[in-house]
Amino acid sequence: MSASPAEYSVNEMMIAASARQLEGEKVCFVGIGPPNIACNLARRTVTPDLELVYEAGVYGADPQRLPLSIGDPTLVTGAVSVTSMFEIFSFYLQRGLIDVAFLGASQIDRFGNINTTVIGGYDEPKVRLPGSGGACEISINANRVFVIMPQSRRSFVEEVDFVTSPGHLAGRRPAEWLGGGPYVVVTGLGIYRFGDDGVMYLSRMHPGVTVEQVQANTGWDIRLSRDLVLTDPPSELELNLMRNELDPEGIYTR
Amino acid sequence: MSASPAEYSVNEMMIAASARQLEGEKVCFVGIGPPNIACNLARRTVTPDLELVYEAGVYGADPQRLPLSIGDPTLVTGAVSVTSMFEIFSFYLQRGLIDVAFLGASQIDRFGNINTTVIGGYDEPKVRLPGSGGACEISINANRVFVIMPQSRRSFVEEVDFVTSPGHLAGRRPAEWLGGGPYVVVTGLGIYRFGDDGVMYLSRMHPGVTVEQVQANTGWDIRLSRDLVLTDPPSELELNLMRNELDPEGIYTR
Amino acid sequence: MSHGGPDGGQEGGKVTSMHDAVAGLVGDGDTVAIEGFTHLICFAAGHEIIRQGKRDLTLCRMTPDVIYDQMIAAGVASKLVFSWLGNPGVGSLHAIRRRVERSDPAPLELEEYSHFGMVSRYTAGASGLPFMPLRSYHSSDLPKVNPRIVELESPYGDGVVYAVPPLNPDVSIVHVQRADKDGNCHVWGFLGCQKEAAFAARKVIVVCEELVDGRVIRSDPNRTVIPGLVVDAVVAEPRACHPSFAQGYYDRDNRFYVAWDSISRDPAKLEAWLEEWVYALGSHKDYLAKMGAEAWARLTPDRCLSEPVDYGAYSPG
Amino acid sequence: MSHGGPDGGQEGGKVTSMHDAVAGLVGDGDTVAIEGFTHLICFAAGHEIIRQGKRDLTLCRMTPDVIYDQMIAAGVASKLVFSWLGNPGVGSLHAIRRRVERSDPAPLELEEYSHFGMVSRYTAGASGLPFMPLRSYHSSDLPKVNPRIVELESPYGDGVVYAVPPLNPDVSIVHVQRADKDGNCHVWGFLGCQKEAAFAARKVIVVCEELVDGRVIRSDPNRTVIPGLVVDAVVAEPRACHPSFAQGYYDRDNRFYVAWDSISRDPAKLEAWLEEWVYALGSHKDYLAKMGAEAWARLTPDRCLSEPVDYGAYSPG
Repeated sequence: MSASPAEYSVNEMMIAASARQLEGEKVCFVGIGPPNIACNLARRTVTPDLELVYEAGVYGADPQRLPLSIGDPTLVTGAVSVTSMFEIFSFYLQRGLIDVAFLGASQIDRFGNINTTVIGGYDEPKVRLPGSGGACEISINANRVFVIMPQSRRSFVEEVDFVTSPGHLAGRRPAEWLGGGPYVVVTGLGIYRFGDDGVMYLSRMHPGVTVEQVQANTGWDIRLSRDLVLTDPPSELELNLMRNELDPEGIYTR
Repeated sequence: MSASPAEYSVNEMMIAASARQLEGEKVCFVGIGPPNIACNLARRTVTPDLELVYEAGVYGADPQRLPLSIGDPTLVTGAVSVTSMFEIFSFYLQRGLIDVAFLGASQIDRFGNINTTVIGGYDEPKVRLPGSGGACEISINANRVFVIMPQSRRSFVEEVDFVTSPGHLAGRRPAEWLGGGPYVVVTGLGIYRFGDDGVMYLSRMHPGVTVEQVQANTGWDIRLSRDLVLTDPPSELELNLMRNELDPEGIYTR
Repeated sequence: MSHGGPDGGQEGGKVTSMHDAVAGLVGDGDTVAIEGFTHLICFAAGHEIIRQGKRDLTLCRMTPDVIYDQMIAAGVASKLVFSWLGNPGVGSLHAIRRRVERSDPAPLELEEYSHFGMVSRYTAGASGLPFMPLRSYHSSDLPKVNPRIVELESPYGDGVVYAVPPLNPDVSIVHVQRADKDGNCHVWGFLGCQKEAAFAARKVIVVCEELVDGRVIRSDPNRTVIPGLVVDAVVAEPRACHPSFAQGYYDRDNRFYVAWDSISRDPAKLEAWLEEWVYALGSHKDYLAKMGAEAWARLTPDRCLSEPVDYGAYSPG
Repeated sequence: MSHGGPDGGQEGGKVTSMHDAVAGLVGDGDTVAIEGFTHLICFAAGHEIIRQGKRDLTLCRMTPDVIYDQMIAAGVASKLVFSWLGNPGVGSLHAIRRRVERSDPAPLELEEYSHFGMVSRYTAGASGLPFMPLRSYHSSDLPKVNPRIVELESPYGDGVVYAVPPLNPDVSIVHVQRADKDGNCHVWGFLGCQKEAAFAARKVIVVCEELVDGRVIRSDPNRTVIPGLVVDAVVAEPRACHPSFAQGYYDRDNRFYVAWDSISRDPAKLEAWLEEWVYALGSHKDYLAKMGAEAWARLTPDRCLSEPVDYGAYSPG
């Protein structure tokens, strides 16, 4: 049984769709907020053996509650391994052991280049954003990058104000980069993938969304998959887990 | 009360003299064998607070028995810190935290350049020696290097067959090297220091040794200190500690 | 095992008060790192720096967090070296944003890296290396705005990496769970950059939850993250990380992090908060008294002990 | 806490026998590292490699130690990568010396570093870096005989360091005190390069003193030195390090190290030793039975337990 569009929020759809993308993945570098809920939802549905890596220094976390911060003590107690941040970045990420990593984005362009640094100029920013954190090296070294972000003309832009984390550049990544770059982008409207030329295309639309709506919220001429299909709406199981276990206060899902 | 020459061995004199050189030192990188006995003797005499660092990964060892190997479990139990070898070499040695380090030598020249690699040519060695171990980086990064070694025309040579660990080169060490290089050499015959030009000179002779004997066991014209004095013979306390506590089987001292 | 608080019989060594440690070791104009990645962030040290009116500091931290928002609002710093600027899990640090976006009330110089860049800078500093190589920054705009991030060809001809320079703070302040009077420290849970920041610094202040006998440290030498060798002062200041946390001792006070958002949006409210919770108090003990004991019931976890390990007693054979 | 030996109820996971681990993962011509710096040297794995008649291996170890003298005498290797070649605390490794000094019975190729160089090579390999910089080798003859050690200018114009290339063994074999069936490992005492060698390798065999429940590992995640993520096989083989040691489990058998000197001086005695203690035995269990129980009384230390730490139980609040 699936819920009808009225019965779930845009964020619930986005997170459920993200979780399903993790099927078959083994080691996931988790960010806080929606990625964290998506990963924990995936562990309870499509991929129970998913190992969670947090940049704070954890491999194999087994959180007993939903961590609010990326550095919550519940990520430590009962984990497989806690190590220095140098080792997480060197021995896990840079060694190529991370299958998939989640990134958020304030702005993204058609090549998956991501800005989380500033809106406006760097020296006189209109809005000062948090900056890279680990995103720059994650985008270069993780085998596949999954992006979760809200979609609008302000976030899906023709040109990002600042490249914090490189995507497919203008279509080609140098051979010495370990990772494959952005692999999928999940928004409140649909699921995007990248062609061989590194350009983003709409792969799936969420129920109730139209192509016109997608284009209206994209700052460039969006390319469509030839076999564009609809995302399945969140299942009752997915909704129950999000609402009762993973985010009972609805901080990220409502 | 001091013992007369007949009452102690050459090695006991050498080790007692080495231990006294540690007065005022704080952090010492210890090698196995005579250096290990000298350091533990110093902790019981001239410098009770000397902290022992072993390249196997120990800072602040408190051995309850004399370790035969540089990696004896008694160096771990009750130590202040046990860490990876990468950190011992990076965070302690290369960071400049090692005041004094002991090295042995199969051959040494007047500039304190040390060979522990081969006698003869590298590709067709007459004798294959152990090689560097940590000696090469110790000689470059420790604040002061103390050398303990037996002295003869085969060990005090005009030119070493292989420079494993650089000393004062031909008189000058580059500014980017952290450490000061060889500071003192203790043998069975005397104690040597280095002039401003990086050349070794005889600073003290052990009791019963003559200058002729020193020269006969040196492969170059040895320079003498203008105020050459005699080493004090091993004290009863030093001898008792070596014979009853530190090396009761006499492996290194007899 | 005998624990001793600051009044509990652990005399001598490097033990001192937070006031004296900060007064003696932190100077105007210094480069200061209060590290701890979400965990073990020593808020009490930051508050003491504010109280003593230090000026013109260069503050370093991977994640400036709420404590640097407070310190920068209080005017102690002219420059920030960092890699992620936010209130983790909540949103923005508004006092810092005002200074960066509008020079309000004064400009703040930024020197910006990624997390791996900052970690590598501390590691190079701790290792006595002139640089550390890493695979990051390719085609990012970060090197364009920070000329200290430079390209470097592999000497084996197999491609390009980037380099960052060492970071050697004048003073690093690190919080730990257990220390002895000589500054030998046990740390568990997230280690952040506490070790690297300590080895990299010229002077180190250790603040601990518990001052323990040296025998406790020596019972588990593999747990020793920082040796007293690099430590200049030891301050026993329990609960000094609130609203950050100390694994096994107290939880992160998420309510405070959420509440800070509205406080820091409003300069007047922020100033009033500093007045009430920092300037008007003499020490962290006053802060704890003002918080009241009840808050800690909510923040104190149940016990969850590690399995011990056997080091073996190797005596003369 | 529930321990389980190989027959003790720990089914599944990556658990296998030493025979099957070596047969399945070590191939002729492979680059193999059996690491462990004086501590945790897995002699039993070396003996199994000899028994299976592997050939043309490139053997890597900082300190070849007695086990590589045995393996090289048995003819399994054509090349040695190392930094200190000796019988620690005793003297020479005579079988290796014969091959190096007199090509007796065959030449042995050497690739030689210093300890820090080898440590840095494993670290570069574990870190996915094309090189690691270090302050060593200046004016030493080592770079002259090993062209892989190269000079490198700091990109900040502040001098020259040296670089070494990554070492990525085909197979690393590491001994640990505790592992669970997935290969998550607790290690204490000297850590050597066990972690770096494991992360650097393409395939990893973990040999453990005790196969423990995963809950034991998870009770102390900061003690986990190697995660199962990089481990391919787990072999429960108690006392597999003799005559090396396992901290807290058994002492170094110094008598054996001393005795090896006269055995290895004489090729005939060495061959007889290999016949008696390796070829004639089917497994390490046979070796232990042949040693007899009495030897272990001398080698077993008294207990000396670490103070536990409290991780705290942080449940839904």
